[in-house]
Amino acid sequence: MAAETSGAPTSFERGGWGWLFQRITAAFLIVVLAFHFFLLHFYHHAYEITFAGTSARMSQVGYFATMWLFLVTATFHGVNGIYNAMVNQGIKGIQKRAAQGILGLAGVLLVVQGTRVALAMTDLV
Amino acid sequence: MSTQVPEQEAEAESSAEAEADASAESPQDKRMAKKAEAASYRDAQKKAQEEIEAAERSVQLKVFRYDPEVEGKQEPRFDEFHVPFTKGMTVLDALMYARDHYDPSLTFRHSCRQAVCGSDAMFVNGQQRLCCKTQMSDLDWPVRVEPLPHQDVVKDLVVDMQHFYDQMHSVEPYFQGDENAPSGEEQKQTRENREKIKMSTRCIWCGACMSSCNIAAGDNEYLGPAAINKAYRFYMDEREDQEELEEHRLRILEQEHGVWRCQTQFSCTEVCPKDIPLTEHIQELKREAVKNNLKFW
Amino acid sequence: MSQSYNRGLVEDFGRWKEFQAGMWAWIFHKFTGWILVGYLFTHIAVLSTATTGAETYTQTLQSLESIFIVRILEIGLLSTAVFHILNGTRLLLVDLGIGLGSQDKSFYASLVLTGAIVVASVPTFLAGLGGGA
Amino acid sequence: MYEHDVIVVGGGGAGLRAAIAAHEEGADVAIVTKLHPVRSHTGAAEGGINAALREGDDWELHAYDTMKGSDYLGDAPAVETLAQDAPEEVIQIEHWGMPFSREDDGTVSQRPFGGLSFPRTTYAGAETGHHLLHTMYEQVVKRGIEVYDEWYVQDVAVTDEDDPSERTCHGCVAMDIKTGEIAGFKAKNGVILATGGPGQAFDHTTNAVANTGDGYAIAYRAGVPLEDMEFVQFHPTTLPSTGVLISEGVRGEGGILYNADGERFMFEHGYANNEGELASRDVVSRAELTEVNEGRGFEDEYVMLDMRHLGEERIMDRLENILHLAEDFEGVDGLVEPMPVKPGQHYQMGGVETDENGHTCIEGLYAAGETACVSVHGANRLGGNALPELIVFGARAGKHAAGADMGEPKIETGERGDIEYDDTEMPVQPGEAGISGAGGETAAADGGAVTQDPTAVVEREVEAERERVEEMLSKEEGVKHSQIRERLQKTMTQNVNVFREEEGVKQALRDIRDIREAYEDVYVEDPSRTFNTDLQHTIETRNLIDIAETIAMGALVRDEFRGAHWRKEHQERKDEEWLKHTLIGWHDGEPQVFFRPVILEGENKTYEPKERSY
Ligand SMILES: Cc1cc2nc3c(=O)[nH]c(=O)nc-3n(C[C@H](O)[C@H](O)[C@H](O)COP(=O)(O)OP(=O)(O)OC[C@H]3O[C@@H](n4cnc5c(N)ncnc54)[C@H](O)[C@@H]3O)c2cc1C
Ligand code: HEM
Ligand code: SF4
Ligand code: F3S
Ligand code: FES
Repeated sequence: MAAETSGAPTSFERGGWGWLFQRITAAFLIVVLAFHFFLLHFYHHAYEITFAGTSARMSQVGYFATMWLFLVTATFHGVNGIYNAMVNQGIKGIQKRAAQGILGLAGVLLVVQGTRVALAMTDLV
Repeated sequence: MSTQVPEQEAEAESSAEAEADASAESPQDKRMAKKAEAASYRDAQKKAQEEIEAAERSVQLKVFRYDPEVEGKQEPRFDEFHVPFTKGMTVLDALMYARDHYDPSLTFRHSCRQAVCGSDAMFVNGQQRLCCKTQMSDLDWPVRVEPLPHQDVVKDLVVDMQHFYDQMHSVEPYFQGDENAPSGEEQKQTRENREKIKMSTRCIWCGACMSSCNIAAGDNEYLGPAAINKAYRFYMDEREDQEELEEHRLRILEQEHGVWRCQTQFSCTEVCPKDIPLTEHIQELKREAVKNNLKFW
Repeated sequence: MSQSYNRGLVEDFGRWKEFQAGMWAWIFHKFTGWILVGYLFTHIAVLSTATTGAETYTQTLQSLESIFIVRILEIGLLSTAVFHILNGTRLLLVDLGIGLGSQDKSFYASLVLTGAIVVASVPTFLAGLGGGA
Repeated sequence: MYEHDVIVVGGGGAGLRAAIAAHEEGADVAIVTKLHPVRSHTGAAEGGINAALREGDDWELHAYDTMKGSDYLGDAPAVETLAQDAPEEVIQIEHWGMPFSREDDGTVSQRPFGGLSFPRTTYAGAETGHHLLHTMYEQVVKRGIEVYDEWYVQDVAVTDEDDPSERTCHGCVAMDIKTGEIAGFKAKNGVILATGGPGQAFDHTTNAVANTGDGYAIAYRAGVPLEDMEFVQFHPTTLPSTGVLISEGVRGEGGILYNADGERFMFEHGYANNEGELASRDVVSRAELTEVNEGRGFEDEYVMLDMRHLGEERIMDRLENILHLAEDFEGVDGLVEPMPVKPGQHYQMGGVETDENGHTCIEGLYAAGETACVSVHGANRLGGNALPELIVFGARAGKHAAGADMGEPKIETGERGDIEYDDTEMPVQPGEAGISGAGGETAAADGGAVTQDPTAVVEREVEAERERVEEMLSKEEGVKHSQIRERLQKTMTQNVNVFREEEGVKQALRDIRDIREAYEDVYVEDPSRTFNTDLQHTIETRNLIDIAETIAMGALVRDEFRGAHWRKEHQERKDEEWLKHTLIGWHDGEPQVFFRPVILEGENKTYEPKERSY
């Protein structure tokens, strides 16, 4: 899955995959982000959050999967969004490759770290 | 002043000019010096003064001035002109008045005076507008006129359109339908299809859209709204019906600096003097490109 | 070409007074997007305390939540997210070719709705302040 | 020096078509144009292109209508060629993707037009010219034809034999407007002048600011006669401040004209008791001017065209674009107020004398489009006949210049054949505008050693033009060209417009002489070489002076009423005397008027002059 994040910029070159995925992830994020906010600020209250509560939620497979997908799509969406913004500013050559590398790497690290955190929140490991 | 010409550019231009003009350099220099002093619009100016007094109102124009060659104009500046206002006066009329009565060196492109030649798109009160199609009475006075942003200034209000033309030419802007259509007989086209492409065929190459688009300003390779619209005009024309050709047109459009760069800013659509729904056309092509890609998935 | 010859920020922020709806929407969307990315990284960093132990995690979160300024920042985050979602929805519709004619109205609607949702949420976001920790 | 087989001067409809044709013949062709091609005034044409495409119509009917419309001053071979070639050319343009309006069955739409016996005007909305221009420019891009845009052509390079018919054209001289560089363009095969109309000779015109008749003046000074210059079409309904055309459709739908006294003058002053506002263009134009001259105009300038009574629904349905025009260019809302209108110069029927292949009497020099006078329009052009002229004769000129064998032309050119010289006395000596001693002598005038080497001919001309420009730029004070141009336009509009009285025309000729003298003092204020429009307009003004003079001379000589040419003292058509073309040739720096009979014998029939009534 990390491959998808770092691969995004190149797939963008061929046709509009980047563009399309940006939209698809956006559509997914609308739902999940709203859900996330609602759950953790309105249903539960942020100041009442405890590890136990988090862990209880994260140990449900459905919730875990949703959150993990949230992480991946948000990362892709965010990183790809920034990359696009940079291309729109006309970066090319070295600069462009550097942007691809750095953003790709940041994306991978974020997903890896996020996954580790998520796993730590469960009682699965 | 927000509109700046960096110095090295002015130098580059004038040295190029000096080269081109090497043979005639000394008389040219002399003339420059002398003419700088000679201000001989006396009678014209007097006449203009009378007209201003006669007219009920006069409008103040602030016009961007720059000439790579002329001393005093190499550093861009704004000149003010007071022009007698008459009903129905357009920005172009006012500029022509200022040129013919005050300063013949005031330079701008114009020709048809009826919004078909696309020569006189300029930056008027902070928006790209076609001067001949803009009524003075619709603007806040004083009226500030500048050359189109994001393009090199050649002189005063004249910008270099080459980049715009290059982008237009890069989308193969010509009909490539059936080479062997029977001679003496027209190709058929439905009314609906002609209606579909109608707006897109109205473009007069004024460059206003391109100048207003922030993405085009940042990414020089971006095809830009006008060129994409031109491609739309052919892509949607049912007389160009071979599948291969459609693929080919899409490939040009879906390159990295093609349709994907558009961020739906809508500035292009706002400024187009021909009311072409540019954003809509670009969006439609994005969807076409996606559909086309999914087909081969 | 425009890059080799920069006449200053002709169409950029120096001209903000002349921007129109579509342009503002673009700027705001960009701005909110970047904030969200920034937050995503921060968020994962904060949550990383979970890897060191349950206690640290609970502690960190609750003490953060007890700081007034954090609550304010959260409201800011909410407005950012809500605007990005609403305008993102607007953009998705535009991509589908829906409502291009009223793109300016839908942008204003996003703004107003964002404002309304945020205002309505303020009590919830400030609830339990001082009492919780 | 640049070199090509064929050089086309001008990127309007005629120029583009010529370039494509020459390219298809295999020639290396380049277009040199002072405006980028898509900025040409062909883009302003609204109405349509006449071509006999359908069952029930044929080229002979088209030719007949055209001949009748021309008031029997068109040459039959030219008229018939136009009618014969137009259908194929129109279909060709369709094959190039022109977005014509369509019928339900998908075929190209046609509509009725004034003076046509069949609805044969093909059109593309109300912007036919725009689409025609762009479609052809696209083909030029496709073929990779070289375009030197924003290059101003100052003159052609022609050898200097005494008799113009023995001269050869080897190229032209142009100035790169952006840099001020003056360069030679050598043409191995030929130069085609397609520079459009001369509307700027009048102060109120539907023509563009760039329509300064350069091609006419250039050809004229090189020794090609100008033909039928007195025939100038004036359109009765143009907006006063810009000259933008308000189409006949408004009157067709029932719009009315009234004067400052609120009178519906077409009836109340008896100009056209039956037809009223719908009388032909020249009648309405004259009526409007009479009203204004007699003090019943608004602001001494215009009359009102009112369509409010038609009701919003009908206006929106059929005349919507008129509302936009009035709003955008005059600041008037046609739904709530009447629109000011006045007559404006619209089209020049006369022009550079050519045969059916666009060839002038000078070897290698061609003309096409409005600039040329093959003589299809004669004394009056029918609506929708100019655009087919562009593509038909543009293509023929291009082909011929590229070396295609087109057969022997039937139309004769130059001071040859059946001509007679005129002896009308001019009130003043006509002549040539220019700055004395500034390399002003043309090849024709300087009569020096006869050079035959093409390169040398071009180089000599380049030198002369450089000198001229240098001289103009170095002058430090004098008169501004805009003042001179204004005087010229005023006198032309005053004296040589729809109304022509002997004394007035003579006055115009006297004024033109004074103006020419004033031009000796002209100076260019702007010292820059970069995009010096002041310099360019100053050169253009000289061309306008020369052309205006030919128009006035023709108007004085022709003492009859034919087509667009009306003479107060002679209000009838005189077929006995005047079935002939007026030609004005350049004789050692002096214009000479001569005549050539009209050719009325067509391929299958002879066109007998009949009363022109519709
Ligand atoms: C408002 C209006 C409506 C009309 N409607 C119709 C209609 O419905 N149907 C119809 O048949 N006709 C119509 N006409 C007439 C017709 O449009 C014109 O006669 C025709 O377009 C002229 O085309 P052209 O190619 O000769 O010249 P233009 O299109 O004027 O082109 C002239 C070209 O020459 C170039 N040029 C000029 N001088 C120089 C120079 N010194 N050096 C280099 N280049 C030069 C210019 O840059 C330009 O590219 C209309 C005319 C007008 C004004
Ligand atoms: C919740 C629903 C979301 C929707 C509907 C949404 C929608 C969109 C859309 C459509 C774009 C593309 C704009 C364009 O290319 O024209 C975009 C850009 C972007 N989004 Fe989102 N987004 C959402 C959530 C997020 C989240 C959670 C983040 C942060 C991780 C984020 C960060 C970004 C960034 C950085 C951009 C690029 C902005 C720029 O152009 O500079 N978005 N968003
Ligand atoms: S699309 Fe509109 S704004 Fe852009 S060049 Fe064409 S006419 Fe001008
Ligand atoms: S302004 Fe630019 S971003 Fe797209 S909608 Fe127009 S091309
Ligand atoms: S002058 Fe031609 S578009 Fe304005």
